[in-house]
Amino acid sequence: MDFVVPTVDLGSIAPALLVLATALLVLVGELFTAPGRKGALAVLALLGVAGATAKSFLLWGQSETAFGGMVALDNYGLFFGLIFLIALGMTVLLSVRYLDQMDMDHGEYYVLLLLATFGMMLMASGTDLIVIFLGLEILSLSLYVLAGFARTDLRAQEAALKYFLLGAFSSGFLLYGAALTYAATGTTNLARIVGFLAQAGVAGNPLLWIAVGLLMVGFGFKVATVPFQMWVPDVYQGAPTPVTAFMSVGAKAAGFAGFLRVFLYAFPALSVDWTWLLAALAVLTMTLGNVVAIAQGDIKRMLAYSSIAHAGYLLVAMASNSQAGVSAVLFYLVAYAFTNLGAFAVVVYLARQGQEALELSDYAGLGSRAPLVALAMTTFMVSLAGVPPTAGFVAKFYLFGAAVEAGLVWLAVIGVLNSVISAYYYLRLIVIMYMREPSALLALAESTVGAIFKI
Amino acid sequence: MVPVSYYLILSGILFTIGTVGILVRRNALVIFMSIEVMLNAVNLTFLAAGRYLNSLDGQVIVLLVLTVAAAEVAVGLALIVAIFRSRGTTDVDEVNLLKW
Amino acid sequence: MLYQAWIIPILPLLGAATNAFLGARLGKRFVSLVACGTVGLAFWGSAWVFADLTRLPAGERLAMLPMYQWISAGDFQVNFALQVDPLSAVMLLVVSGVSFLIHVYSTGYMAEDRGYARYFTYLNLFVFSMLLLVTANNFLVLYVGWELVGLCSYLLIGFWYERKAAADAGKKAFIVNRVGDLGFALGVMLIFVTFGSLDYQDVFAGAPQMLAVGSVTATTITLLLFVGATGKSAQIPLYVWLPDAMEGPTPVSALIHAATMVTAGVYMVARTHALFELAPFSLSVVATIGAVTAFYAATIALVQADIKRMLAYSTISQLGYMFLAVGVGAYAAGIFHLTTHAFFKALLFLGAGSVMHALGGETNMLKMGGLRLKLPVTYWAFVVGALAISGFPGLSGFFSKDAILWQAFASPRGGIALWAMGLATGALTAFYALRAVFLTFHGESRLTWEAERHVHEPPSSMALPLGLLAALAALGGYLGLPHILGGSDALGSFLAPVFLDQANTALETQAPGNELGLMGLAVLAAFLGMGLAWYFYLARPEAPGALARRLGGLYALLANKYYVDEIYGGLVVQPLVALAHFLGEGFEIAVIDGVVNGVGRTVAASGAWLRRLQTGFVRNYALSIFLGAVIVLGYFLFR
Amino acid sequence: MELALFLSVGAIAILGAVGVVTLRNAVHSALSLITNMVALAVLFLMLNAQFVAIVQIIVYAGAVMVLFLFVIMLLGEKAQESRERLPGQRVFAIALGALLLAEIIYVAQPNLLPGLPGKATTDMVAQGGNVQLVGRLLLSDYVFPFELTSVLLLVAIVGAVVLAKRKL
Amino acid sequence: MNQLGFPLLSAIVYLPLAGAAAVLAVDGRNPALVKATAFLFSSLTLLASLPLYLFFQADTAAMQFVEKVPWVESLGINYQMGIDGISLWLVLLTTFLSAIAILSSWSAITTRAKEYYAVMLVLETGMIGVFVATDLFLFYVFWEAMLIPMYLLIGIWGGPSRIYAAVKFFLYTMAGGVLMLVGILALYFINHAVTGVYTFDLLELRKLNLDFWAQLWLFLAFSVAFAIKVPMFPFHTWLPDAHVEAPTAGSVLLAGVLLKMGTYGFVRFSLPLFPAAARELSSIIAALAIIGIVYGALVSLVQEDVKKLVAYSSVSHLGFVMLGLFAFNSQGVQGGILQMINHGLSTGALFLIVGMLYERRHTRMIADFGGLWKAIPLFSMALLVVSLASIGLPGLNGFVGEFLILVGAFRHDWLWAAFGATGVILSAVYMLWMLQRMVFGELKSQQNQGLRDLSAREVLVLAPIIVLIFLIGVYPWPFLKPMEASTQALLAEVKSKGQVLVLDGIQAEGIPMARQDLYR
Repeated sequence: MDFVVPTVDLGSIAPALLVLATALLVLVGELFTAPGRKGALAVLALLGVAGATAKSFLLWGQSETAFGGMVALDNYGLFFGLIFLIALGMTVLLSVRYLDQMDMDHGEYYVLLLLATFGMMLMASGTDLIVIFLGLEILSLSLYVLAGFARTDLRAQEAALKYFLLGAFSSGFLLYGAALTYAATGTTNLARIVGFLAQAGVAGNPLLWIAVGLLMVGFGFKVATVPFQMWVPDVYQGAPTPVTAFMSVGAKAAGFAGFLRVFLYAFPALSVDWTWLLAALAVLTMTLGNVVAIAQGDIKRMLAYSSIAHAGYLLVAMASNSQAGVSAVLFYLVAYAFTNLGAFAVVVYLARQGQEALELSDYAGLGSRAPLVALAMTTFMVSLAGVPPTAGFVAKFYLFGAAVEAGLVWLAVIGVLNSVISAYYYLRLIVIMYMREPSALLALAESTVGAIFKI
Repeated sequence: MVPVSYYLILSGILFTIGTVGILVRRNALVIFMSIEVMLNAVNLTFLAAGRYLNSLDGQVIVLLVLTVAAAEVAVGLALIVAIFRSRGTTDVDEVNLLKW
Repeated sequence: MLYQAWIIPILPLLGAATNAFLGARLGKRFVSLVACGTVGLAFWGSAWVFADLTRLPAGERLAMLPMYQWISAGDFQVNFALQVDPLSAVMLLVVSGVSFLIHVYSTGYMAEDRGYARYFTYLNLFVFSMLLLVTANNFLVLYVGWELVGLCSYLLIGFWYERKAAADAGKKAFIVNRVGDLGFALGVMLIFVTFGSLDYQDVFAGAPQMLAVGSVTATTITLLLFVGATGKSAQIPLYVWLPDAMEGPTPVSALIHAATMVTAGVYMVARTHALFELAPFSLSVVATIGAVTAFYAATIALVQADIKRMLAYSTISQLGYMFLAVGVGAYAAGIFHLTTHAFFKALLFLGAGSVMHALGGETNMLKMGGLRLKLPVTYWAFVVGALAISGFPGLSGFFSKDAILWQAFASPRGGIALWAMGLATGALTAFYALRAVFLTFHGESRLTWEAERHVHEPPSSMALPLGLLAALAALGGYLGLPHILGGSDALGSFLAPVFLDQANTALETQAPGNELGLMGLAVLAAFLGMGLAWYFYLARPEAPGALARRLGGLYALLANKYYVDEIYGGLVVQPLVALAHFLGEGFEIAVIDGVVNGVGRTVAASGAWLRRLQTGFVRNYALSIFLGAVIVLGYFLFR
Repeated sequence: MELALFLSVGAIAILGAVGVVTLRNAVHSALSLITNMVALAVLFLMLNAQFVAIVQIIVYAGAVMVLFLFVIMLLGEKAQESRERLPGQRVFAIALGALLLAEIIYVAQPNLLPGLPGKATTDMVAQGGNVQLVGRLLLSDYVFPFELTSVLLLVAIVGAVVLAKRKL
Repeated sequence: MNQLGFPLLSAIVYLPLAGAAAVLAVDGRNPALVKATAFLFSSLTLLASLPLYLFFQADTAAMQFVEKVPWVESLGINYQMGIDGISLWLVLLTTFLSAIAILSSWSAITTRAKEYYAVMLVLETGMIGVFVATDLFLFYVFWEAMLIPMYLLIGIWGGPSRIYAAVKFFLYTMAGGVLMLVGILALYFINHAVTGVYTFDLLELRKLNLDFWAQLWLFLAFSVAFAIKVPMFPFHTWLPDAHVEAPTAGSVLLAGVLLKMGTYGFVRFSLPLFPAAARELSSIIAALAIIGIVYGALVSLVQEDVKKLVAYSSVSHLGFVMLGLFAFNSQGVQGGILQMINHGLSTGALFLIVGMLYERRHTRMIADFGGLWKAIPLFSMALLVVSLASIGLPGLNGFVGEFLILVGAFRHDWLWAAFGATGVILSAVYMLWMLQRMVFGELKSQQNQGLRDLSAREVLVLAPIIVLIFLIGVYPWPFLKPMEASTQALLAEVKSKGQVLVLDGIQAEGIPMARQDLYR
């Protein structure tokens, strides 16, 4: 038996390594910065983001695999990497003031953000189930901790615990899926799985079906599809707001990165079956996310349900199982990243010393108190609702276009109708910002309920 | 040689017991142990498959999984300790502020 | 002037515009000058046109006045175009002439009214519309005039808008007219669809080639047109608005609801006779409706206490005569009666107006009496009118009515039944006309002391038109003096080119003796009516009451106008309103809105319910994941 | 013989697992887990995974479980769990567990594993030595994931510190 | 074809947007300046739109003033604008009514005036954009984008239950819109499957001959959006709420312009793209239109709020338009288009008048009025004229449109005209009854006696509309002429294409799709 030590091609994962290196630098730098001066670490982190971004652009267009097929350098991975870096960069920006106000200004925060991003990038560029799993674990462990970063906050602790327990539970499923894949195909490498399936076919290999199902559960948890979405509202609500922003964009994108890579690349042979399942999940996810979001009074929780709904839309594109679908997912994620981060940025912006504006009623009269912020929030809401001329519209356009092209017209119809439902609660925030007076808080609460039942 | 399906069934049984444990126990630590049972079951699958496919990859992967489990334990136990400090309980049903 | 005839309708329009914009500022003298002046000029122009026309050979008496391209959509090309021919010319003269007199009368009658300028604006606008109607060269322009006169009628009936009854009456008139107009409009559309044109000459020239006699299309077209006519000319079943229209100022009643507008239907049937000739069934419908209406309205008129309402029913009845005429193909006779009726009915109304003027607005004849001494001018004018309408030999009504009765009897389209109805109506007419005279001007005065003191003769601006109209009512009949009495039927022969001698040659074959004999019967009937009126209201004033008691049911039936308003209310209006209430307050909210809001409510309620699934217990969440996993695996295994 | 060994050890493993789930006292659960792990280690040996078996005993059953016990002791919680507040949870869990098991057993047919066969036949492993071969594989084909685990451990350390330290 | 060699349409579309920016830029503490700026820009837009008529070539059905610039080339999206005889008047109507609406808001809007005028101007951009876009993507963008300013307009400056109305309006119309989006996408991919070209160009897509079932489904997808916007019975329930709650100018634009987008959509998209389906479904649509005519009129009859009455009357009037469009002959279609203009003018004016009254009396309940003629004759006269226009009195604009529609309907099926024409009667019933209760009768209420008559500005607002009402009524030819060629071409297209069924097997579903490598 001969062993070939693979070429250690660090260049191919250079952006991720840059992020990792930054994390280590920040960890070391933490020792040398006095409390209250941790902003410098944020600057350091941003420099790392900038470096990684630049490197990603330099690598754009290259296509190779490295480490014996464990990771790939391709535009797909780089593009997702850029989404993660956007999320990271904006989260860091959001965090500086927030951490200060919430009295949790510690350098480890940035370290964990950077490490989480590293994990995400591995999920996007890994081409082996084990690498993807490890990336997911790096990401998840970082996020468990970040969710509970406000250590004295009971809600944050609860969020962390729930996230942790459920995350570990579901990664058990994912791992079991990987194990059964290994059992069924003899490998965990995606390329070799493709090769094996192309050669041996899928018939008469029932293990494979169980394996695919379990993988779907694992990824489904990460991207929060029904019925694996239950953690999302609680965790989003309990976690520090910038972390929520980061999770809602970065972690979701990372989940989709792995999901798409595994399913569209490794298991197209089974696509006839999993597309239907994904379509069904998409319907459930969109509908549940949107319908329940209507009933929420906490903005973070509302955005959490909204992010569930958006996962549903993304599943629509995924179910179309095509190049167009992948492009749609990518574009959608970019648009979603900007708008969702923007929305959370407004929430963060409105936070005051030790206290956050989380009730929808806190936003009453914002239109006259802070017109520009309100305008920004309006834009984000409109974009999330997918109304032209916003990016959110173009994204939905691509997405449902992909579905229609794949012949899933019914799915697209359900999707667009869902976006109408979603418009209701996005608009409600606009209503509250512009059309309610801040003084009458009690009246507001009642009339909001009234309006809900009226519509 | 014991048929591989026996091993797979055994690991399935263990995995199932682990999942059921997570669902029925309230003590966070025990839930945690149930997760370990699940991971162990997965490891058994990897090893059995590797053995019958004449592949050593399974063994290597199991080593990696062990590391992951260890890391999870570290974070998880720290989390449980922190929660116990502020709430004085490890009962997950008591951790129920966030809902609806 | 013939080819400048478009000026004639424009003049009153200018007058209306001037008064509308400047009237309020420039005072009543200016307003009356403009209003009467423009109409006077229009009359003068009409006379000129008439004169020009008579100078042409009989076959060439037609002038087309295209004005501009109006509506064009595909092959639907309609010009705004007018025409003058003998029929139009007669109508022009009648309309502008009577209008002028009534304008003059109004300057006196309305002198004290706040809305003086507005009144004359409307009145001028009406004259414009009516002139447009009679000079139209195609069906669409006719329709425009048709609807515009309806509008003016609406505005003028509701002129005293502060009185609810007036506003109600205006609305009723407009809406009932619209019902008729619906038929008219559909008729016009069918004409377009059939002939591809709406121009008179295209349609009338094409009709005999394109439509067989008695064809369904011809019958449908003519019946639809006649529906319009029943609306505008207050025939059964759409006459109900006319009595209510008496809420308007009396000169308006005289002009619009007696002399001119209501005759538009007659004019229209005469105008479109080329189509009606192709639809014998329609013609018999016209004749029957006309005869029945004539009789029916006359019976109601018998018992009316309100002088204007009595006159209104009388108008309906007389219009019935005209339809009887055109229905039996006696178009010229119809127009003849139209003309004489314009004179004597306007006279009667103006007389009534003069009485009201004197009594401060009183219209109830039972509260009058003995006025002949106090209002001699009015009295004599009214008497002339009443005798004319009664068919007193030698007066205008006698000739025109006789022409109709004769043709109703002799025409192949007529018959004994139609003639008998006409004859009976004549007797009734004489009765109620004289009844009005006796109640109002004879016998004991039943005025209050207050009113008594107030009584005065009208100013000259009112008296003059009364006199002129009385003269016309008396002598107008000689326009159409029948051949049998040595006349030349000037009107008939003037109109003859229009009607292409459709008025049957069959008449010529009748023995002259018949015509004379029938004439005698008609005179007898008239005198019978008059005599009865004398008996009941002068000789035995207590007799009407006794008779009414004896015939209680019949009397109540007549006094309540056969309960037609109530029947319409119950059959049409109330169900419609109930339906509207049901739709607007029930269906709309419960179903249309309810479904939409229900969807929204369902979504929101599901949201409120589904959020409960999020129990906050992490083990529940794990259960959900587990459940999902089992289902997903199950799907893949048993797909 | 081998089958009997498998069955008996397997039964112990199952019993251990059941113990983890059912025993009221957390300490007892932990001890059951150790039993389960040791039993598995034996099975690992039967599967020719000597190195993994050793690691299982030393790292897992040893170090990790000690950490568990240590924390249990540290928290010193009452052994009894509170009243079950989620009616039906247990029934659902067991029913779903049965279904999952049924699904797994349904696919675990004897003639399985038509996957890509590897080159590590028993003979070859015996020749090269299990530990050596695994070690070389770890540092050649799996060098990248191997390095990733170091990052993972770094995350774990930082995370544990952040969460558990009383004052940062 | 662009006879000017200058992107005039873009200028008209974006001038109001620039105006919105300018309004936001000026000092908000000086309300006069804000108003003046807004009015300046809307009048400039109106002026800029006049050359569209002056240079319009009535003898061609081709798109004019065309601008076409590739936008997203990979997807075949063009920035493509143009107008023909069908859209010409709608563009002019929009610029005209927008200027009027802004002028009418002078005294009605006191809070957040700056934002108000900015939103109005943004709305104008959206509305014009809808009428000039000839690329389906661009069209859809304008179509939906316009919802937001309207939503804000109702929601911020509206009446007591404005939020309910605004949300209902938004969601309902959006629900239709998104279905159209799916339809557009399906059409786009079908076109690609047939021709191999990706394009959203309306003119290209019109060349497509679809099989019947594809047409049917796509027609339904498009038409739901349009039917809601029109609104056709039974999709009209958003309309009374939105109309009643919106501020006056909002109602004017809603009724005057927004509703026309629905009918315009039918003419511009549903008919030429899916002629066979349109013909097949024409009886159903006509039936709905007739129900709408009668239903809207009957419901108007029992309304106690005059604004609501006008709102329901719109349902009735738009039913006429639909009836005309689906008669498939030039009378019907031209009448329908003309009636869109007419309804915009007369209903817009009605809302303006009601708004003026509301400003004075702060009530819109019919029962609160009576005998207004005595107190405010000028106002009452304006109301009378506009009401008469609305009930289609000859000599005023409504008559020409209605009559043409009915002629067209009659030609198609005389029953359509017979039933439709009952609406003419009913409209007289509810309008005259409203007039009677408000304008006529005794002037009882103390509060009504002291009302002030129309101010000079208000006369200025109403006068142009009334002039147009008369002009169209008396001399409609210049208005009908430009739409003639386009209408003929449209009808020819509908007729010729409607009967050919080709390309069996190409349906909205199941387009073959080549799998491509995801990673290059």
